Amino acid sequence: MPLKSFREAINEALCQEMANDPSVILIGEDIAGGNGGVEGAAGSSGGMLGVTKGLYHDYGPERVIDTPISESAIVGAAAGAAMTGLRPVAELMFMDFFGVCFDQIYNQAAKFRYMFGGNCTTPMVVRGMVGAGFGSAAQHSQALWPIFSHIPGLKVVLPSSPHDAKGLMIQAIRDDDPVIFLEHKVLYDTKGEVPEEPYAIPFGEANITREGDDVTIVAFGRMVNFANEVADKLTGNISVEVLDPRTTSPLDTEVILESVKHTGRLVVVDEANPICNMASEVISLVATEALQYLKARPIKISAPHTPVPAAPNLETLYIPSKETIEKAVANLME
Amino acid sequence: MPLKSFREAINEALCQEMANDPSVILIGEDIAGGNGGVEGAAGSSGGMLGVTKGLYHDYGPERVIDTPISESAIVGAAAGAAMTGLRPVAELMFMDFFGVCFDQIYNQAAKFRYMFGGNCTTPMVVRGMVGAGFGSAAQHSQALWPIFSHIPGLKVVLPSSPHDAKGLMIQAIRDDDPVIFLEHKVLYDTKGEVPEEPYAIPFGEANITREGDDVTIVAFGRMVNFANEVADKLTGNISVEVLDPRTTSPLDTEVILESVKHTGRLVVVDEANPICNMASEVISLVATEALQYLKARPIKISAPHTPVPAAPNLETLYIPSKETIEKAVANLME
Amino acid sequence: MNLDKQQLLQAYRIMRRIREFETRISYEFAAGTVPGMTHLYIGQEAVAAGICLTLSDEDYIASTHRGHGHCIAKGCDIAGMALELFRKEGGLCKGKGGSMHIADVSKGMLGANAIVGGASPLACGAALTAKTRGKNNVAVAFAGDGATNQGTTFEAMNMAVVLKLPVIFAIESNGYGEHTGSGYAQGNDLTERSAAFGMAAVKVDGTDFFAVYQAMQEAIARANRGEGPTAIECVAMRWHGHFEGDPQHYRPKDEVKRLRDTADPLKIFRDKVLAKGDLVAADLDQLDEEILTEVTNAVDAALEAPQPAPEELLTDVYVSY
Amino acid sequence: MNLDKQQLLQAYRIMRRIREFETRISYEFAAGTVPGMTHLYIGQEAVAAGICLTLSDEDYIASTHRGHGHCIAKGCDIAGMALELFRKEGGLCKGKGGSMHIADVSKGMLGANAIVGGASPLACGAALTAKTRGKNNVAVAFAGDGATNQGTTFEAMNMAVVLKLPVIFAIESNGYGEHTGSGYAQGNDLTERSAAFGMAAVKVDGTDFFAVYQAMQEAIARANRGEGPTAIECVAMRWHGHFEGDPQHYRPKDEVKRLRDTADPLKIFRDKVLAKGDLVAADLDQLDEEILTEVTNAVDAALEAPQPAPEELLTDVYVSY
Ligand SMILES: Cc1ncc(C[n+]2csc(CCOP(=O)(O)OP(=O)(O)O)c2C)c(N)n1
Ligand SMILES: Cc1ncc(C[n+]2csc(CCOP(=O)(O)OP(=O)(O)O)c2C)c(N)n1
Ligand SMILES: [Mg+2]
Ligand SMILES: [Mg+2]
Repeated sequence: MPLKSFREAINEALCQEMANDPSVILIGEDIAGGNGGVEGAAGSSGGMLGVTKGLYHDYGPERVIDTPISESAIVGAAAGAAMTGLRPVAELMFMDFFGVCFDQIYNQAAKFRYMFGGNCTTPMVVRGMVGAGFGSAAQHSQALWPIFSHIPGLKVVLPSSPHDAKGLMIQAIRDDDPVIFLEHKVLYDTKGEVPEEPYAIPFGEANITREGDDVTIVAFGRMVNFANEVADKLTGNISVEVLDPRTTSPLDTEVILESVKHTGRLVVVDEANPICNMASEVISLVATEALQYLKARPIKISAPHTPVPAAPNLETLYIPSKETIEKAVANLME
Repeated sequence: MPLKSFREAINEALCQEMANDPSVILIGEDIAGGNGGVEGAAGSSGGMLGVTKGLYHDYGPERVIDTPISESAIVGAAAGAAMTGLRPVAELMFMDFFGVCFDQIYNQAAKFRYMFGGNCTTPMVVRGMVGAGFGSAAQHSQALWPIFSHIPGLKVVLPSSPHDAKGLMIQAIRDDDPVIFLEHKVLYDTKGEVPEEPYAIPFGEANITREGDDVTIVAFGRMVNFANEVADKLTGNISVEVLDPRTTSPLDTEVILESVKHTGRLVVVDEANPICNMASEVISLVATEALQYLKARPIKISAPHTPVPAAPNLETLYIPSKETIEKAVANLME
Repeated sequence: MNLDKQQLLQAYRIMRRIREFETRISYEFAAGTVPGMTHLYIGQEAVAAGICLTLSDEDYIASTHRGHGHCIAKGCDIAGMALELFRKEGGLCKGKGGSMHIADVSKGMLGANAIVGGASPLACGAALTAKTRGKNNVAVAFAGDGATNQGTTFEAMNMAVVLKLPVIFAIESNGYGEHTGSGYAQGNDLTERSAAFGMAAVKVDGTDFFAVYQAMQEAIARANRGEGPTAIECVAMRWHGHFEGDPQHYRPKDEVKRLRDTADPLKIFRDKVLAKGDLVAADLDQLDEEILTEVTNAVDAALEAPQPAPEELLTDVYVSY
Repeated sequence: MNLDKQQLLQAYRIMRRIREFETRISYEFAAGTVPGMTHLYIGQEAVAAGICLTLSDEDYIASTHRGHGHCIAKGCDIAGMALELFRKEGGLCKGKGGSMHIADVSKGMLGANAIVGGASPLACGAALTAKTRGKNNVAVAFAGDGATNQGTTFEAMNMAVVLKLPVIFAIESNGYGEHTGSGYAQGNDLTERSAAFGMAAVKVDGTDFFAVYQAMQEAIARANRGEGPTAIECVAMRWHGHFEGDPQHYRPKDEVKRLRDTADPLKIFRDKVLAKGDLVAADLDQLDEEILTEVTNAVDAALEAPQPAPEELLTDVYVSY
């Protein structure tokens, strides 16, 4: 199977779904790029990080739509288009920009179906970068999935591998509900096997990336890779099961509960800030549903309750580390 | 002591702090009201729900500033004024409107201190209504405190009584950090004893509204009153301790842990939507820090993962009920 | 203007329906039977009628918190509307939306909106659908004068110009935003401000159906020629308070009386068509009667209708779970 | 214009500092020593200098992602800036902000801002402080041409007019927003669009220090008279890419060469003052040399400086915990 980067995998998903369904359009800033520049430049950018590269040339200005720097208008236009028959994929570039347009996401797109008693669908995707690790500092490095996951009506996707990124993006586009699709910027250049043909990965189905008997690690996004490395390193010593929920909403509570019932020990790793995050959610789930199976206190590993610092050494300390995960697993076995 | 309504208590806090400190100003839509209307009408509204009533007459247009319907400009202006020496109290009317201005709250006001390495303070308050129960439907009834509590740099206040509303508002205004002050609309007309003189209630100190030995209920905002009623009703049968954290950020983890260590049983009641909410946070806290003290599975009581429905009968079902709380407490004792 | 008799009757029907429906709702509100908040449209009927009269179900409107008039003008069922306002089973939104979220997407009515300025970006999206599909449809963004100060409205105006979207911004200058006079909250004339985005913009008398209608015809023609958006500022004061129950201290004492006497859109319409001889009084009187019956039946039935089933709390959050 | 020799030297000092500082940063970026993203200001020096020259520490500016020039012009310490860009201990923000969040509130520099359009509401707030205290100070909101399409900018403009705030909107029309030509993204001329909010608005040559300075003097006078905000659109193209490393496919091949030849703000300034005899070449040459040393020392020291202490991760989130 061909090796592709996370970035290429998303690009391929977008490209295949656009080929497959003429109602799929892309809208955002510089997703074509070069509009209004020198002749022939239109399409030369393909997104600030190249995720939409080439799509303008394949599908033209009617379907790859560059906009002014107006996120409320971008997301609102996507929502309005989705209500009326298109399947827009709106790009926010850095998800951190959701603060200027959250109303259109959370009060509008997410609520139409319920407020209108089911008389419309809003099949749209809002995609953008998340995560620390690139030195992008406080306003360009946030995790934010806890906020999106809190909102009823939104589905929230957080892929950890190129393979999942493609399959989840295809599902996101085909899904009839509004989907928040979060791309960890540090993963863009990671490579993995990605089948050529289109495939959809259903939402709400966790991936068991490592099977094990002693400790369950539930990890999100980039942290799945850290957890896998720890599991591999400990092989022979401690048998670690790693779960990648892939979507934080809906969350695969069944697989999580089953795993914890089997291992009796739980570590949850969430790069997000710690208060009301997915780690809290998973631990609360296990405590309320499977308390008696727990052989030890569950351990929560998250970023601290601070913004993301600019200094590289501080940023490294900010992000949950493999060492911390390993230590937590070891502690649970004492 | 005089009986005052929740609404009057907040008004009094605003009024006393404005008298006390000329750098306190109010800014928002219709907080004076009547500007641009018939002569002499300015100040006639005092906020959509009358919370700022009279303040325009006492402090004039320079300190009670009506604005266009432009929440980003309102909150941003408050943040900019706070950085430069004022202590603004911005009103968002319904907190549900935070979606059009969240960037100015979460990327700007909340982060300045950290991003700028401590070289500024941002002493401002953003206040507004929260909560269901008034038939205001999906876009005017949300809880939202989990989202604000997730953000490092924000302090989040959720008073449950007139007494606390006054003391917490005074603290909010005097506090040097940005504070989100959430007023439950259903509480506005509740009355309670409120001392005449100004007093500040420190943040992060839970109020033990009922002492007990069998079950701990941690409840937020309006739910504190429900929990108190349940505790009173069960007196003699089951001894219930009720904790009102008063601020969701900072959260008084100490008192919560102590109480659970004493009772061994926990119910958390949060009117917010269930995913990544404060109930999850408290249960996760207890599971990670005091697992061995738990005699039974903790119970989480929240609104369902849906928007707030308009129909009164559905809205009543949406809001956690006293019956559900009572049943949970009873179940824990079985 | 080339309106035939049927169209004139339809224009009047819309306006009378709005007036009758809301008059009854106002009465019911005072009686305590309407849950939640309600913002009435009375006084602005000619705007909804003039904007919506020639739109088809494939044309879209995105509305405001003051949305009943837009609903009626866009052809939403009165009985379904009444059920929705009382939040009953069978309402347009199954009783889950209420006055501020009433919608019928099948009729091209994309919803009232409790967020001021929320509608304009949505209208851009509906227009984008028409444009992407190569259809000659338009989308109307209704916005109060107050709403034009919201960032979303500005962004939508600029984006509509940039992408040449077939959007019509119907600005309803009704003199107030809540309890604040519009003059206080806007730094300049709204028609000028809209024009500065680079689109055609006109100010019309919003109590005159014909003025609104004509501006709308021109806007549609412009959109169909691929020239993008138009702003139509319609000046027509509201007669009721911001919401029902508003004591309206900010208002000149005699303002509403003056409006009723001199700025009644229905009366203005009636006088014009009768004077020109396009309709006779009997036509209109008959409609008045029909509509009174229609509204009475709709509201009476809604009052008696059952509440939504409890299971409805948990449905319609997602299409698939 | 009544600029004395000291002021002229100071104007040139600011511009030369920006040029020298950023030229070195560009070099360092290419060498891989600058963490994160960096957006350079070169080509726009006369804007920062013209806007900030006569501001005091009690006047405020709120800046953008392209903020180094504004910092320098507002009097921020170059050594502290260099430390901050390399994210080192002792940086203006202790290394926790970096290029896009550099700030020195004590100097009235309220921060670069990584959110496009984020600055304008903040400037309104700083102006509100001045107004509330009855002081004759102003606040400048810097905004790129692209940023003027953000709802926050529009809202701030309208609010500044309504509240008559002493805000100056310094719009930097540098031809692009990221990889998109500004002509694509704005439906109309920005000066006209700003004026339509009801404020004075002028367009000036942003490569000409004197043009910017004069417009600013008039804006300040207007603000001091209580007449509220002014928009100054300063036209000056950027010479570098959107960020360092940008391949700039969207740009005409010879554009930058043309700009260097014909639109160099420093050269334009030098030619003017020499021609008028206000300064002699030796004055400027000496400054050039001084500044080269100053910048070299600052950057060299910053490269060698230690990273922030690990404990810094957890400080400065709140004033009190
Ligand atoms: C974003 C937002 N801000 C504030 C409000 C509160 N609000 C409801 S209606 C209204 C006034 C709207 O004025 P205008 O747009 O002129 O419409 P009108 O009520 O006059 O029809 C306000 C401020 C809101 N619903 N949404
Ligand atoms: C709200 C928001 N949207 C998008 C971006 C990404 N972004 C960073 S700079 C930029 C272009 C800004 O253009 P302009 O305002 O003209 O400033 P210039 O870079 O030309 O100085 C964009 C879109 C952002 N940082 N914030
Ligand atoms: Mg109005
Ligand atoms: Mg630019």
